Amino acid sequence: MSSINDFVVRFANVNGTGSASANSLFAKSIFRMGVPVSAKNIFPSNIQGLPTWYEVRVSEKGYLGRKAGIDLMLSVNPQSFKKDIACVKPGGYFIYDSTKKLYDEFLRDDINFIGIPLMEICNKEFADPRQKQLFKNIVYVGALAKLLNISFEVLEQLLSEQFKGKEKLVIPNVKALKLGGDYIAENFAFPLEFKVESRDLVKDWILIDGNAAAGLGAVYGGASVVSWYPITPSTSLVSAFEKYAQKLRIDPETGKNNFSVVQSEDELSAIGMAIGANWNGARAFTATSGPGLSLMNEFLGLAYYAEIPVVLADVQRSGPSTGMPTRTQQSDILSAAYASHGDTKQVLLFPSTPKECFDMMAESFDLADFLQTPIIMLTDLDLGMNEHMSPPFQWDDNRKYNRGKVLNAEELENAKDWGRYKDVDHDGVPYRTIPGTHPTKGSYFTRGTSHDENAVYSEDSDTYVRIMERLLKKFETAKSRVPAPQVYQEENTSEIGLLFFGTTTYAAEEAMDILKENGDPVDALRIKAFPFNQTVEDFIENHRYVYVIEQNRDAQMRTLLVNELEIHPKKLLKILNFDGMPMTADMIVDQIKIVQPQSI
Amino acid sequence: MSSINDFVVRFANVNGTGSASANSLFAKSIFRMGVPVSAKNIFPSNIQGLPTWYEVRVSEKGYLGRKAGIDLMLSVNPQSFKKDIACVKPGGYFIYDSTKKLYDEFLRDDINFIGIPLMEICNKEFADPRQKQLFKNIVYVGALAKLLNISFEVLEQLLSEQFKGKEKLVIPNVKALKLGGDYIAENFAFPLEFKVESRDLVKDWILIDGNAAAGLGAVYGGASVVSWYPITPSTSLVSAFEKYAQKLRIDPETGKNNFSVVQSEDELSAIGMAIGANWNGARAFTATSGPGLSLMNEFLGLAYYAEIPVVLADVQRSGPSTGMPTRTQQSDILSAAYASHGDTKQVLLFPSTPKECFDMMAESFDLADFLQTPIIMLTDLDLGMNEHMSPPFQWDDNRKYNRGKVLNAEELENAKDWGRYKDVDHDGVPYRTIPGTHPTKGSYFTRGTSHDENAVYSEDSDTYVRIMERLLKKFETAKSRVPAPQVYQEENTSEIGLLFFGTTTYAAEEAMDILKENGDPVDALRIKAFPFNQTVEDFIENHRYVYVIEQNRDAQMRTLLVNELEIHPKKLLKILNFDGMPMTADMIVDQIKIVQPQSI
Amino acid sequence: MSYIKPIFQHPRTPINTLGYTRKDYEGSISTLCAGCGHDSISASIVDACFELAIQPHHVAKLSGIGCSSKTPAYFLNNSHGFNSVHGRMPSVATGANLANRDLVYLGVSGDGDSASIGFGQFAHVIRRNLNMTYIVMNNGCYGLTKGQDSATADHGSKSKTGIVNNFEGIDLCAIAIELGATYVAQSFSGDKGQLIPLIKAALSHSGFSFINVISPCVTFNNNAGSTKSYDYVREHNEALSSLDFVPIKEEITTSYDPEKVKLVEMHDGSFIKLNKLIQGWDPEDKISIVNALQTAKQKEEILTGLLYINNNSIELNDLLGTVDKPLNSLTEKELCPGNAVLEGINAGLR
Amino acid sequence: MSYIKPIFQHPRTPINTLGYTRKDYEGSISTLCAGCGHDSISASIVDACFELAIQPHHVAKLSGIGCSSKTPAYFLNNSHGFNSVHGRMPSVATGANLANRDLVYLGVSGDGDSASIGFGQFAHVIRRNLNMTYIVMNNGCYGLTKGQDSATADHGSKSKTGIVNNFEGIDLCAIAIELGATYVAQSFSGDKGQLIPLIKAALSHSGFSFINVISPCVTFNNNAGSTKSYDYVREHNEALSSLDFVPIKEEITTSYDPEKVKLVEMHDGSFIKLNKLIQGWDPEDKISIVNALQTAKQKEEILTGLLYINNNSIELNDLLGTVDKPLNSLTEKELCPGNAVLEGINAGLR
Ligand SMILES: Cc1ncc(C[n+]2csc(CCOP(=O)(O)OP(=O)(O)O)c2C)c(N)n1
Ligand SMILES: Cc1ncc(C[n+]2csc(CCOP(=O)(O)OP(=O)(O)O)c2C)c(N)n1
Ligand code: SF4
Ligand code: SF4
Ligand SMILES: [Mg+2]
Ligand SMILES: [Mg+2]
Repeated sequence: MSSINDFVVRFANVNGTGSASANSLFAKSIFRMGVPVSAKNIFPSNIQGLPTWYEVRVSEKGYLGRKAGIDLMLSVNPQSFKKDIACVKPGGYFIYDSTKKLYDEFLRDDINFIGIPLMEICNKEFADPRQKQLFKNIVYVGALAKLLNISFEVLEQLLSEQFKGKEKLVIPNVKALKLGGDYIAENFAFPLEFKVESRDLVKDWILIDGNAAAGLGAVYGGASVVSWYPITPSTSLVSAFEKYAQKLRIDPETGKNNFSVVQSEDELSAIGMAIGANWNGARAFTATSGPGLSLMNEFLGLAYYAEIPVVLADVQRSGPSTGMPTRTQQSDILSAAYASHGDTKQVLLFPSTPKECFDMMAESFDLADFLQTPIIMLTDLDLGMNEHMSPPFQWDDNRKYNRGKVLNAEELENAKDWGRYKDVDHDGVPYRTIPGTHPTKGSYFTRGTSHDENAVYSEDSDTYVRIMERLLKKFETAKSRVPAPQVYQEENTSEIGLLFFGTTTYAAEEAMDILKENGDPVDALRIKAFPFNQTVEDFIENHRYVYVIEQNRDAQMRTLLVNELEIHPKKLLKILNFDGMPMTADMIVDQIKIVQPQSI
Repeated sequence: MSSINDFVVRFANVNGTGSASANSLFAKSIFRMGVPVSAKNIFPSNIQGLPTWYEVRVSEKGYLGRKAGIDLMLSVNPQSFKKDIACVKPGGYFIYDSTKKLYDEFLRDDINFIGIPLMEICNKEFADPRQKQLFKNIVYVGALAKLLNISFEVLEQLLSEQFKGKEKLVIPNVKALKLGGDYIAENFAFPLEFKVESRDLVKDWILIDGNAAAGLGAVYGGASVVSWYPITPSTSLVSAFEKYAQKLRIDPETGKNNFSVVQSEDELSAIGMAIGANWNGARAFTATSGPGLSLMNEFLGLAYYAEIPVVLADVQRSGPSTGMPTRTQQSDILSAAYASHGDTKQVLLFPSTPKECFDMMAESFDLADFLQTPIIMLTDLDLGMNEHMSPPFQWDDNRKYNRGKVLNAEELENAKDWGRYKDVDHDGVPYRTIPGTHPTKGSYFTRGTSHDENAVYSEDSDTYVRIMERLLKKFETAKSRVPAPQVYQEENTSEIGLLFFGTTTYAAEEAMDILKENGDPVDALRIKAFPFNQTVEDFIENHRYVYVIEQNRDAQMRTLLVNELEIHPKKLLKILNFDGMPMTADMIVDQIKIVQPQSI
Repeated sequence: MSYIKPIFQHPRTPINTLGYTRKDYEGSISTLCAGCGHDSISASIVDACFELAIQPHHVAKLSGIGCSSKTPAYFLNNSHGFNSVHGRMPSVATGANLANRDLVYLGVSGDGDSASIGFGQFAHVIRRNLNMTYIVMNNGCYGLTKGQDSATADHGSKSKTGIVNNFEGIDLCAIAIELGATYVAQSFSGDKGQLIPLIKAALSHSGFSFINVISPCVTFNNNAGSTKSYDYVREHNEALSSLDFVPIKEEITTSYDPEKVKLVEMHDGSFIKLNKLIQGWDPEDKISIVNALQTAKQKEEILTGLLYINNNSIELNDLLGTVDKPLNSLTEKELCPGNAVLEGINAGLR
Repeated sequence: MSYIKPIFQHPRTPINTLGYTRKDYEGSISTLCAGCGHDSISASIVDACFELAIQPHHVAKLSGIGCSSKTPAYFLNNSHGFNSVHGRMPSVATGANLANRDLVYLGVSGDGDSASIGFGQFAHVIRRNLNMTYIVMNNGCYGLTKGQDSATADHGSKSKTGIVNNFEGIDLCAIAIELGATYVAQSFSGDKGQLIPLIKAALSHSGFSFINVISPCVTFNNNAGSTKSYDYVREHNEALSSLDFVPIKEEITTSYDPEKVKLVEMHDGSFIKLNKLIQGWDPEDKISIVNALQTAKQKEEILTGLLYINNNSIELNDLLGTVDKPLNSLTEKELCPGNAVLEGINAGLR
């Protein structure tokens, strides 16, 4: 059986050996050939010397989720040979550095072995040890390209783009590519039955990771103050903001920064700075992951109750505690939704693609300013740190930032009995003022203690209740402000619906096709935000059973749905994967078979 | 109408003027006369100079919850005269310091005014200014005693007990009492129609606040390390532990402490120390309130995942954020149950009486040691800081602490392939070892990172899932270990059930009687712990509708019930009060009228 | 309950160069205990701002949690205030300052707020040389939670209940100096003559200004044996120098004997005039003050006055290379690169 | 991946006074980068414990989060370890110590772990004089999160990407001394000859022992221009003195010239023998070391060796008046007052 544009390649490397760029060169080349591709970096929580994998799925049909089963394994890491060989599908290929001979006990007769003396080749062709190391990676890309019929022009083009400015690096790289290709040409039949053929399937899409997209979105959204504390997998989000800002936010006259980024001493400080900056009228955000979210708990309660805008990007990883820092999960949902002690409800966003990371990150500042409350964007390691194919970014140049209900000097001058926490418009959203606006009007005392409509401290029961109930009204208002869900076919062709969000989307969309092919199509809806709006409620209302697909142990999104929409839990069936690896379509299809509705 | 042993007295004072002891002397005297009494301190978040109230309910029927409507108001605080007079029930009494004349506009003709020149009397009788101040409070107690027919012998007895050792203080106090009594005798008709008659209704019960009871419970439960950071209303819990330990935990030979209490630099440190001590085989706890709970979030996740016993008492106050630090609430339930990022479930206890504070606090150490996980006891300001009538404390001298599955040196010597996280007994609870136990066996590396059964770091998906699922099994085991709920009549005489916990119990029990009198009795169940055991599930199963009574805005206990027991939310009706004041029976009865079941 | 009163009343209420009266710098009625040192400090802040003629609404006042942290409600009613969470004022102040570098940032905290739960943030706001004035109202205890010892309680100090503190007290000034604070002063709530000029100079300093003000808690820590009581501080107070603050406008005419008098020129052209009392100490020489503090500690003296100043420091916004214009005043024009740029970025990602 | 190797191999593996070989003190294979300074420190810890002949299972090793905090897995396999959360090791160590004062507590941390997120806990564990040895593996960066500057990165130090650090670095030793640490040393991962005796002395000290070990991050912070690189530290390393640790058992026979040699007797009877090199410095004189550090800072020197020691300090359990017996060994008998007492308490509440 031959398989064109439909297979999975996994690279097995040692981390800290510069394999990453070679591997993404490989993925990018397929993308350039117009063939849909998705790549997952499966790396250890360690800097150097441990096994790391890079998994590339090529899919003519455009499925970008993970797929179990390896068709081709390229391994240059003897540490993991045994495990690597074991996970190749029967009929698949194991391609390895044959400089050292493979132990016989590793051999399998149901798969094909292709040995390439990578080290030997590099030792022969390159002088300095660092080069030998680095180019080994390029050599195997060349070999693989030859085997899979990937265009060398494309590869060379990519290299010349990559080393724009350092042209002299291009030559040895191209040489390394050729070395790999030639070795295959001389010693093996090629291409294999697994191969890549050019297509025009990726259109104007782009290839980027969600963190870079979100960082860029923050630049476009007008963020000018960023405070953060390093933590995987959110670090690259802030780095991306800084990188783009350095390019796009420099004051032409002075060359100074129209932004500032501060690495804080911890996450409590990071969120505190972001809150202080937003309080003072700048757009500010911070980014973190699980442990940081836990540490931000107290401050999130303050921002909720004192009604201070702030944006937080939580790039989720596997918890609890330090957990698996380099594995993905969607398990901070409850902690985020009800962050902090006392009665609180936080606004959450759930992007699924880099474009949504960009759009929602930009949008989050308008939401925060309008709603005067924290906006928590929940992405995850898979979306944040892996490159995904995505529709291109767009910006409407006529778009104005919505700074929300902020009174300027004249407005204050004319305002009668303004009060910081008065519900003037009956939408639960009060009017705020920025320090320094007016000499005698509009000053008030922001506090996390109980306060009346004029921000004055009060222990009066009725006052307290009034403010707390207005906050609920504001949360109602949020429903119509947050991004609406995406409705897939909604023909009620079936009594069953799928509900998903974030990165489960990739697997879920593929699963929908499989189910359709199997003759039982399902309706589906993708949640983009919390609080849930009417559409979500209706969708569940209109189906007898709804499968909620998520990547955590305790079905946290389902809890939110049940709790906030007053739905019978038995109506919402759990489909879960929480092993730290991105979910696959097969997992969903299989679990739908198993998890059968009980009568309510 | 005369009202014997059934009325509400409120004292209006200025805080920091030493009125507290005089007021509780008053309450205690009624208790001594064998009449059920409950007292609520309604104080500001401030040290000196602001209005503070003390509300005493006398109830022949033994209702200990709050009751709206003041029969007698005793006010010595001109700041609050207006407000105080306004809240007296028609026909009630306003008793005040008439040294200064009352503004006419304050007068009401539907209530009675009794003016006593307290300051004048004290100025005449006492020399030093501090004494004038302090004895003024005793004078009004004497006056009130006369008016309400409270026994002066009892009062004098209480004074002599209070000043045991400082006898010379007794004389002036008794004198002050008499001054008040005599002034009434000479100027007013007494007793009033509101009066106290001796009874034998309090049996062997005691009068104590929940924090003191919990502190004592920790002494009996074997806590030897206490780390804490001051915060109202939990501070007095630790002070009580220290006070009792200073008496009961001194090593006879050396005079040194068989305990240690450390005031930490913050709550993160407090819980960290408690975790370190428990890890090392001592019984340790910390106490805090909402803001501290938020700060302990990350560490609670560590203890959950690394399976370290630790006890935390959260004396809840009104949130969110700093909120109303001196008002009560039950609003940390969700934050505690799912504390920390990632998938976590924490064990919670809900005491209702001082005796239960004592029992559950002691019990919590056995639970923590057996389950190897945090045990969070949720009380509140009302229970913790107000004196409550309670059944007396008891201890079975044959009782042994259950230290759980801890291996000693011999056991380790004989253990084959022991592994820290192996589920040997299939109850999800593994065997632990304490540092220093055995020279070569039993050492392991405790970590918040993902680990296998031998506590070795692992990023393997299956291993991670195995451990996370065992933690769920352990949580199942917890159901049978935590205190069972209290079932009130369960005759299905009605299709409606009441569900409550903690301090809502007082109001709920009274409400049950009222409903019965009104001819529609209800079944009821009191929750004592989370996870909920079968009895709770059955109770809800056996009733068409269940009212869940709680003191928070978002019906947090109801959320837990729906989420953990898979119950249709519409079946659980909300009865909420979250204004910071303890709930009353009338609130419940009224809301039951309003909150009518919708068809499911 | 006590009121913040001006120290003395003129027949005609005086007006500052901006035309404001002292009243315009006052706050709400204090709810602190009568006699609380914190109220005197609030009064000094009012005086300093009035005399310096700062635009009240150009001040942002921030605090943590505690009796001390309540005080921003008791001064500068026309300034925005932010009573944040316990120990975290420095981070909020940092964010606020980054958002608008043009305002004057006045942070008020307590010893519990800054030396216990907030010690980390205290250290790091110093490291960043944030342009703000940071006042700790230091009473050696947790007033609002009823008087427990704080981390600045001195070793051997006796509490109201007679218990002696066994732990070393943290010397916030020494720590601030070690961490690179560029203006460090110590004073006493009871000594307005010294405190007011110190606050004025702090507000005029560019960079992080720290003033540790010993402020007795009359309710819980003013007993005999307490090293933070009025009596003890009066006895052990050792002024490094007497000082005046000389505003920009006033010319320094007469010449002084440099042996006795030192003039420190501030970043904004104003001066601190120090009548030096202590030998071998120079406020611009770090080693000299580090020594003075070590020696004073051994002699159980409390050094007060300006301890250390460095006028050549670079404050955070400049360290970061931020534009001079307040970031909160930037508009779409400066903030949003627009769609054309985005097209280019897309192109680079294909 | 690198292995911790003994510095030299005897033909016959040596055995210590307890009969243990060095192997009995080793840990699992390190997963740190080849050449990471932290691995050398782990090796020195192994050597120190082996030579001191500590019962391996009487040591509790604790850490926070970071490459440095991973190292407890790479030494003392027979000791219980606790890899806690980021920056919070001190509190966990404090609780552990209170539970059992008889074990040896060895805390390992990083500069990010201790000087940034953990600075508050670092300060307060010192204040409490917890009886433990606290080693910071200081590489001036966040290794595990890929090399961002930490709070100990020196002003002017250049990162791998060529960016210069504008912030003042925190001098953990100076801070520790100011906060009252009773044993403070500084060393270099590359100098085992100095580091091993320093660790031995620290483990023998009663009270808080702090060792700041500069430990280059070969992957992210070993570039030219970095003040935490191997080359820079070798050049700027200024040893206060050369020293040996003399165990209890060995008699001090020969007499030394007090001008050149200083003997410091430890709490347990062992000695530190210092061949003094630097003038005007005495490890028992706080002011002398505070000065030495200030001067060294100005000369851009890194002072190494034993900086300060105070052998008359009282450790936490004694400050609290805790019984000598480990609290975790108390039974119902000592812990539970029993029902009779409870009856009495009830009576008092009626
Ligand atoms: C997170 C948190 N922990 C504890 C508290 C309780 N609390 C309020 S004020 C305070 C200490 C205040 O001491 P200090 O800062 O010295 O102020 P002072 O009252 O002495 O002026 C504490 C512990 C709190 N509000 N928040
Ligand atoms: C609460 C929290 N925030 C952030 C992180 C991410 N993190 C892991 S290690 C580390 C810094 C480690 O630096 P350092 O302590 O100097 O150790 P090194 O790796 O340099 O040895 C950070 C920020 C975390 N694990 N937990
Ligand atoms: S308690 Fe102390 S600090 Fe607080 S207001 Fe009263 S005197 Fe001031
Ligand atoms: S990253 Fe740096 S600190 Fe971490 S292991 Fe590698 S060299 Fe050591
Ligand atoms: Mg204080
Ligand atoms: Mg480091």
